[in-house]
Amino acid sequence: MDKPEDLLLDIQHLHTAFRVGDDFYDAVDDVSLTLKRDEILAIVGESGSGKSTLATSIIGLHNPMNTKVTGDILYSDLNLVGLNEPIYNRLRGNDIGMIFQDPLAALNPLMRIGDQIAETLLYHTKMTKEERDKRVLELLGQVGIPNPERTFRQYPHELSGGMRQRVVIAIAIACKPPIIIADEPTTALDVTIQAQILDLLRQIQSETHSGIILITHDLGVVAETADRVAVMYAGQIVEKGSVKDVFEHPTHPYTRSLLRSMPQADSDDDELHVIQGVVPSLKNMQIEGCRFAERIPWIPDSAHEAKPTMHEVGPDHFVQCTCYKSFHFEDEPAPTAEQIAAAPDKPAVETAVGGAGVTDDSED
Amino acid sequence: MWKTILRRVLIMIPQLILLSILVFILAKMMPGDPFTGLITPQTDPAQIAHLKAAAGLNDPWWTQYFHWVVNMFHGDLGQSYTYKRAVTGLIGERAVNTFWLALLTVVISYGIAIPFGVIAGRYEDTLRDKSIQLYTFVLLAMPSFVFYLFGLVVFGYVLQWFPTSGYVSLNADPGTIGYWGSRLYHMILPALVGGLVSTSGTIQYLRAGVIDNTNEDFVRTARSKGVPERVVFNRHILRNSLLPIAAFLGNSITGLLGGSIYVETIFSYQGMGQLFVSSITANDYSVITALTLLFGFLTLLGNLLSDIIMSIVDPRVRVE
Amino acid sequence: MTMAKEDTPTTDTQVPETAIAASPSAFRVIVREFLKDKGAIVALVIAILIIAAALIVGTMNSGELTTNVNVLDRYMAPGVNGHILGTDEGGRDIFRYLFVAARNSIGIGVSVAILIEFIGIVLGTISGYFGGMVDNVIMRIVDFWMVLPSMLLIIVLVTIVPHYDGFKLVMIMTAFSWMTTTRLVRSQVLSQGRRDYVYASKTSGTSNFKIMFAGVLPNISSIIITDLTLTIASSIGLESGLAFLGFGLPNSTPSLGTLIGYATNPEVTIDRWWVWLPAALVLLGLSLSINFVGQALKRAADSRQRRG
Amino acid sequence: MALIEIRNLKIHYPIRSGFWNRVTDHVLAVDGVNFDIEEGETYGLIGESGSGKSTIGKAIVGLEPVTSGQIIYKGKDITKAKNRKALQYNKDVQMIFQDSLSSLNPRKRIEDIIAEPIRNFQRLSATEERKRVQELLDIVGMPSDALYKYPHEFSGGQRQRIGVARAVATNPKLIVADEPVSALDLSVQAQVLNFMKRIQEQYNISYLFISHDLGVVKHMCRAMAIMHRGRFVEIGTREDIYTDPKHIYTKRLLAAIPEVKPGDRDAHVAHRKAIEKEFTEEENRYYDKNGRVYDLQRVSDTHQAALPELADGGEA
Amino acid sequence: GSKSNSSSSSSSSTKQQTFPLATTNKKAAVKGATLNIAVVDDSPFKGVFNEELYDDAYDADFMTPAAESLFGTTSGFKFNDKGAASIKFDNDKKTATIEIKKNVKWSDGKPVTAKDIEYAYEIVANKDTSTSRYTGSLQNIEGLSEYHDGKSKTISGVEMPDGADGQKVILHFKQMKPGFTQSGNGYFLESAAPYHYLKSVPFKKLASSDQVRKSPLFFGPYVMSKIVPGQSVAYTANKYYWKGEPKTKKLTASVVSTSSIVSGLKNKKYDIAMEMPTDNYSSYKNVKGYKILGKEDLSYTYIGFHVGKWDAKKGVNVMDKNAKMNNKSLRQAMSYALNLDEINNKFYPGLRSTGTTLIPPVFKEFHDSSLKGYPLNIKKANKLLDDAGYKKGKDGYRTDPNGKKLTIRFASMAGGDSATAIAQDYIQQWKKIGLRVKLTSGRLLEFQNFYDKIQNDTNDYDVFQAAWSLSSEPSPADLFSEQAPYNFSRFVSKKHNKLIADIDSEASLNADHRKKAFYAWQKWMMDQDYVEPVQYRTNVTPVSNRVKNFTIQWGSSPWNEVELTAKD
Ligand SMILES: Nc1ncnc2c1ncn2[C@@H]1O[C@H](COP(=O)(O)OP(=O)(O)OP(=O)(O)O)[C@@H](O)[C@H]1O
Ligand SMILES: Nc1ncnc2c1ncn2[C@@H]1O[C@H](COP(=O)(O)OP(=O)(O)OP(=O)(O)O)[C@@H](O)[C@H]1O
Ligand SMILES: [Mg+2]
Ligand SMILES: [Mg+2]
Repeated sequence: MDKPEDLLLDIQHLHTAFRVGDDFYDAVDDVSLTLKRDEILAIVGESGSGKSTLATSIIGLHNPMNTKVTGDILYSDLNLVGLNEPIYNRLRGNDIGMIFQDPLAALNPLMRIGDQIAETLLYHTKMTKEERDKRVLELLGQVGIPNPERTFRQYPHELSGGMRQRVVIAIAIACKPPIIIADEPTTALDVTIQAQILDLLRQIQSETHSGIILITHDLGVVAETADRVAVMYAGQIVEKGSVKDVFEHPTHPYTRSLLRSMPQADSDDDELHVIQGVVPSLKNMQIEGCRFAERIPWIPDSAHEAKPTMHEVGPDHFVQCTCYKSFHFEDEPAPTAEQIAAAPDKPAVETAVGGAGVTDDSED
Repeated sequence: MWKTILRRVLIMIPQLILLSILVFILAKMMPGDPFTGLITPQTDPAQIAHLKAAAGLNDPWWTQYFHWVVNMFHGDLGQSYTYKRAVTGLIGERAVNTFWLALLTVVISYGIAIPFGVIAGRYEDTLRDKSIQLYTFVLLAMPSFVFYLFGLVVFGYVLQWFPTSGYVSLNADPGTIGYWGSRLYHMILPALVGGLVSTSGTIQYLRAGVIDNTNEDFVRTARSKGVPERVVFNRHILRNSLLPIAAFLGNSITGLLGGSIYVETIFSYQGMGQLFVSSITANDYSVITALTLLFGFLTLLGNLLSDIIMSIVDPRVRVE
Repeated sequence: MTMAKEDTPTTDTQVPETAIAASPSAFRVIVREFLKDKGAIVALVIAILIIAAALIVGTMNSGELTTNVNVLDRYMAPGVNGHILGTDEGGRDIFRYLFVAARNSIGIGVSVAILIEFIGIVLGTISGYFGGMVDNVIMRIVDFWMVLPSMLLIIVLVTIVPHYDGFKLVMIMTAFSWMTTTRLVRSQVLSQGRRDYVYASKTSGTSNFKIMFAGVLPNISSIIITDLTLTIASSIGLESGLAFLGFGLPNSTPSLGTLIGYATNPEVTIDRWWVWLPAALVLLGLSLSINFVGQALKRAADSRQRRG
Repeated sequence: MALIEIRNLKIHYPIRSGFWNRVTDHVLAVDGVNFDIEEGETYGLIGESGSGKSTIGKAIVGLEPVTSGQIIYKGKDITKAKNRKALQYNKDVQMIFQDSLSSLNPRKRIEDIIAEPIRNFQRLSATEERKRVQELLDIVGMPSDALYKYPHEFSGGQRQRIGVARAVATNPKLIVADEPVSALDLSVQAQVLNFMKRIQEQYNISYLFISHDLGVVKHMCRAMAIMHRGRFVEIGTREDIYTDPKHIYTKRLLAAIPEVKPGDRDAHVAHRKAIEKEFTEEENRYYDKNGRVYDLQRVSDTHQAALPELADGGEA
Repeated sequence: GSKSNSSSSSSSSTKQQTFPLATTNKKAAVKGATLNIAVVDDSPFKGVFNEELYDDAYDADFMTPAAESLFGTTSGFKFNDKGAASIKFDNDKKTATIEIKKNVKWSDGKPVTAKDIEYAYEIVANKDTSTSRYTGSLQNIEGLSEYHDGKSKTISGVEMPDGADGQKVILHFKQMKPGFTQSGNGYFLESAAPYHYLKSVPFKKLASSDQVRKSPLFFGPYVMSKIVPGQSVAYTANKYYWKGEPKTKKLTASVVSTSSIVSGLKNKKYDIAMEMPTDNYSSYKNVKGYKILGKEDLSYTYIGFHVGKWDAKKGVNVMDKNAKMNNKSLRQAMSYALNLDEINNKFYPGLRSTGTTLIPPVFKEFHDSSLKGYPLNIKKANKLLDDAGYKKGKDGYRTDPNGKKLTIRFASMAGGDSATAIAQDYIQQWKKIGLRVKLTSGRLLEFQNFYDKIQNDTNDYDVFQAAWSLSSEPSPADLFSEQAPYNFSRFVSKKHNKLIADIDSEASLNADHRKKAFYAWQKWMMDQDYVEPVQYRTNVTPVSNRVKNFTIQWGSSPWNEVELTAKD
């Protein structure tokens, strides 16, 4: 059983809406998620599914003029939604660290690397200049930069992509925050460097015992790195559970389709699986009912829920909408009624607050 | 960096040579010569012809050019025919006046433009921003001389707050505070108008810079570090937005020199711009050529300065 | 296998904003931008009104009737003797003179701007597209030309040329103002020219000439239009400035600057304001509206585009 | 017989520096590369960023001037512009680009974009041309009303298919596909890859398929080359490379690919760590003093690797 | 008819207003006030404060309070004995004897000596100073050109009978001239140079030396005590002044631009405004607190008809018989066509009158007021042209007598807004009589450009308008004789040669003869109309009401008398 103090973040019914023209549209639509200490939670989904929006909502960096965030993001006894700026600022960097996708753009071109890392320490610790510098060197070493003293004095453009990403990581972990959010930290990098960075993230996690939210669209990365995974589609989480469960027993039609369209499947000369249609845009997203339904038109409407909810299909393994029960690929036979009826489904009680109903998933 | 600067300086040499030839030929193409006007019934044409010959004005242009260049290397830009004195001294005197005026203008210009640009960018699309934008549009729309004229008439003639000509009052003794006060007093009106007129570019650049940088990833990074908003603005947004402005500083010399023709003519301020216009009407070649060359040289210097400033403030430009 | 039917256009969010601006509907984008921006519409209307009035009334009055002096009517106040805006030094009717002056100023401004754009487009495109040696040579020439003290040289040239007239003024002004546009076009073409669609055209066997002018150029047209409007305004300003300094066109070709130039005489400035003030206001209205239109175009062209 | 033969291809870019801004050095973007592409085959090119993949691709379609070496097509060296012209080379050799948006002129209608190579290489009447374009759109599965639309009105996957349509418009023999799916989401990537395969089967096209995604290359290509620092470190069939990598760099690359099997995760990570360790230890042995990759040595009929022992004349 | 000497100064309908020549302030003077002079000019002064070297009239203005002419003159420019030195001519010996008064001292207290007078000649004649003042007229002094050419170390014609420190100088001339008694004749200098002060400066460096530019030395009433280059000069009273220390102790003079002078006057910033522009006369004619002094100027504006060219080798004008303008009827018609009265009245009310002869009325003695010039008469003009065979074509323009298209090119100098309007007006007037006139170069010509054409007889003008400012000796020989390069019309006539020679002949040493000669010449010139006088000018000087004892009368030097009757 998780101890309640292991729970870092408890996101409940989060909505994040952007202003487009005069209206607000939900880019994140009723998302509930938890993040625990010592785990890497991956969020996967195709482009535009709302992954970054979710992450930015947690750290509270949306422009309040164009964005509306509702719901709850509970961090210890604070609700981050609507938190006042000075307090939030004390959390940013100190309690929540963030790693961005494009390491060049994420660094101020006019500041030395050392100063950029030290800046985090400046606002969250009472260290002297010397102490800060020492800590920065230590951090640079920790993220695997071969010559910290030299790098300390360099500017971002003088470093390679991999090195820059390490610097960005060093910034994020400078204050040993319990929560680290990494938004596609490796998409801009080569596979070999990606592997190094992922190893580094894991290593840091085991050293700091923090909870990491890893956002990616690469299923391989998830499988290699994460403990738990949430699959996002059109602003909603359609499936979540332990990596093992989700990859070995993918349940939601979207998850299954995605895995099937990966070329890595050893079936070499075969055609790859194609998901019909496209991810809806923000404006077209606001559909009642199952948002994936239009991309699996051969599944009868009756299979979908009118108001999709989460269903527990295994221990701590949740799926949205009932369509998973009757889903089959077009080239497969449809499941029989018995099969559908036998499909696992427990009323979802996934609220982690107070620890009720959360089952053990300490497999890995 | 020194190497880069040195290289830039070396590149300037052929540019200067070309410029000097061009300038020299143009000046020679001007109708008449400095002695053309020296006619009263008393003057003797023979003497004038003689003076012309003595000044080498009858030689082919390349000979004259050669002499001119050789002399230039000896710090001798020739004699002003109308002022009857060495051009170097004459221009030197005027350059000092132009320099102080330009300096004050730059200070005023940036003193106004930077806060305005920052406000406009930071509070994009608010009433403040729109008012500032309108202000820059009006400035851009009218040729600068109209503003100078307006300033002169209103504050010089009608309100009489400032002197309308000259660069120092007669009763101020050089070296005293009063002397510098008097010079400042003579410069304030032209510099103020000139400063205001030249703010528009800076304001627009800065505004755009602030708006763009606000959306940069590194600003988001800074926010994610928990850096207070004020610091985010000053250290991350503003500093990066000031880059192009800083780089433009050197080039703004060029603009000021061009503008000095108007300012100095309108305010009867004895600087290089006014000297140029009066030398044109008097066909004082040696002054015209020297001034044009000097302006060209200063423009080059301005570019160089911009590059140097850029390489100081922007680590990405620092090469080698 | 399943053949996806994808006739629904994708998410507009996936398309970067620049792409929209550079896309063929740019014209519509511009129209939309204008419709949203009331200031720009007003500016456009004013600009068109001034230009149309100047062209029509100015051309009707361009004859001797307007430029002839009438010594007896010298410096009449507005309203006197049927002179709506009074008369000037030579007893010319300011009201009529103003239209002709505006027409000439606009004519000169527009001609200079068009020439500048033409030179800028040709040189800039060639330079940016081919790069290498060609670019090097052209850019060195531009560099050299940029450091010339243009104001001074323009004045020198103006005093040198025999039979100084509008055409020559246009040539001289153009000669010292084409560089920035060339640079702008070059930088745009440089960034466009490295895009894959240029490579695609090359592999499709399209000639360089066609790629440059039929392929790349339309993609920077909005920037060129913007630059054109701003150049018109600045050229009109430069012409007025020259006229003001006394290096303007002869009186048979009056310009707004000629009229404003009267204001150097403080007596005229204050007591005979009608000589120069209307011209100054027309100039203000004209440049301001052209600039406004230009800025709106610029915003439409690319929200992130900056000068320099 | 090979469709196209690349012989000792070198492409160097000058580096200017120093006081006089003179050429002081060269980027050896491609430094001595040999390979053949067979008719109807897909040849994969894999390597890390900056290893010179795109440069080779561009050189083959004639977009990049070649420093030395030959590209022989129909017995002629097409590195010379004259030969390309004489052969109407680009009618037979086309390219698909990585960034679908930037590869389509935003100011042109789809019709004009697809028709561009047709107009240049085949003289067709207006109606014939229209018919041909329609046909091409059909081939890539696009509705016919797409003709009059502009690129930004399509999704990434659709645009990439338009790029494919343009590339196949003149019935080419070879298409260089430079990371055609790297920018696409998984589901869209699948579509495009399927199309490419289908078209290849129908028209017997050869591909030079450039990618850094080993999964995709494995799916698409039977023969492939691994590039590093402008040179090939290993070439061979899919089986040669994936099951029997010889060069340390190939091994490292393969080990870095994340596996979608969470169950094998620990083993995989351990394997990668081991390879990484081997790479740091052995790196010097696999590259010469200047960090240059050795010449390729024959390992088997289909398999060659840049192995040091053989280069030294020693034993394998 | 040259007999009448009627008092009606001019026949034309333009009247030059008569201005007072002196202040009439009778109030008691105050002590310690500073008198401020404005010199109206749009560019900074050049600052060559040396009477032998300056070229610029504005420099002269700044020198006036400090530099006094050597000789006194009457208001009719005749030398008298009231100056610092006297001059006596001896026609037989061909000499002039100059004698300096005893107490004449430089402002540093050193006496003015014969050497100082002699040194002025050295400065002018020395090659190294390159001054334009070294003229043909001066070379009438014995030995001057030898000195100039370096053939002699001294000027033999400048004799110092009492030695260098004496007070007497005798000038030896090659030839005596009728103009000698008239100041400004150019045959000898009317200044002295402080030898003791300047001797250390090489001639070549003189013009740029501090002795000339920063602290020049004169023997006039004031000392230039401080000079702000190009802008202003402060003066203090010269305590060594030979007529006694001036009453006002401090003076300043500043360059004031044409655009600010009027507002400066309105604000009473200046007591005396020199070189006042006349185009905007109406804006200051009633300015409060000032009296406007005025006098006729030594100048006139004329229209020249170009009929030949200057042969530099022979040094003579050569008339071209076939020149377009070589037709008297055409010239007269063009003159009759001009509405000069209208222009002068409208543009310069009261300050300009239409010219009638080439000797302006300021030379009362020589000006023939019976001549009426060419008053506006379009009918007569048309008739003249009709009679001379200039036929009107369908387009309203006349052809030349040979039936060829006639286009007359008019070169006119730029100079403010009025110049443009006036040139335009002329062209319109000429159009009225069917003449097609175009501006040379299509615009008004800048000063340099204009004279470049006129002096070099470029073939692109037929008519030009120019002006002469005259010296106080009105002999027309320098301007119109066959040998005069300044005869820009390039007309030559035997009759004229005779007439002009008579003016400067020995016979004319008799004043009456000379006057007749002047009258005859004026009449002939008017009739031939190669040169048409267009206007005479009046110069005005606003003087503030607190100034006392100031006058602008020719020949008077008021500076030591000037006083102020109110504090600043
Ligand atoms: N500031 C914003 N204003 C309006 N819409 C936005 C904004 N930011 C994101 N969106 C829209 O919200 C949706 C979710 O975007 P988000 O960036 O969260 O997706 P993502 O999953 O991170 O995609 P990617 O993999 O491309 O990064 C998209 O449709 C996007 O266009
Ligand atoms: N025009 C050029 N001038 C100078 N160097 C160049 C040029 N083009 C490419 N290079 C260099 O040549 C090398 C190879 O580039 P290339 O684009 O072929 O790599 P790539 O393997 O395609 O990389 P990526 O996976 O990032 O596309 C790189 O180091 C690159 O910096
Ligand atoms: Mg994202
Ligand atoms: Mg590439």
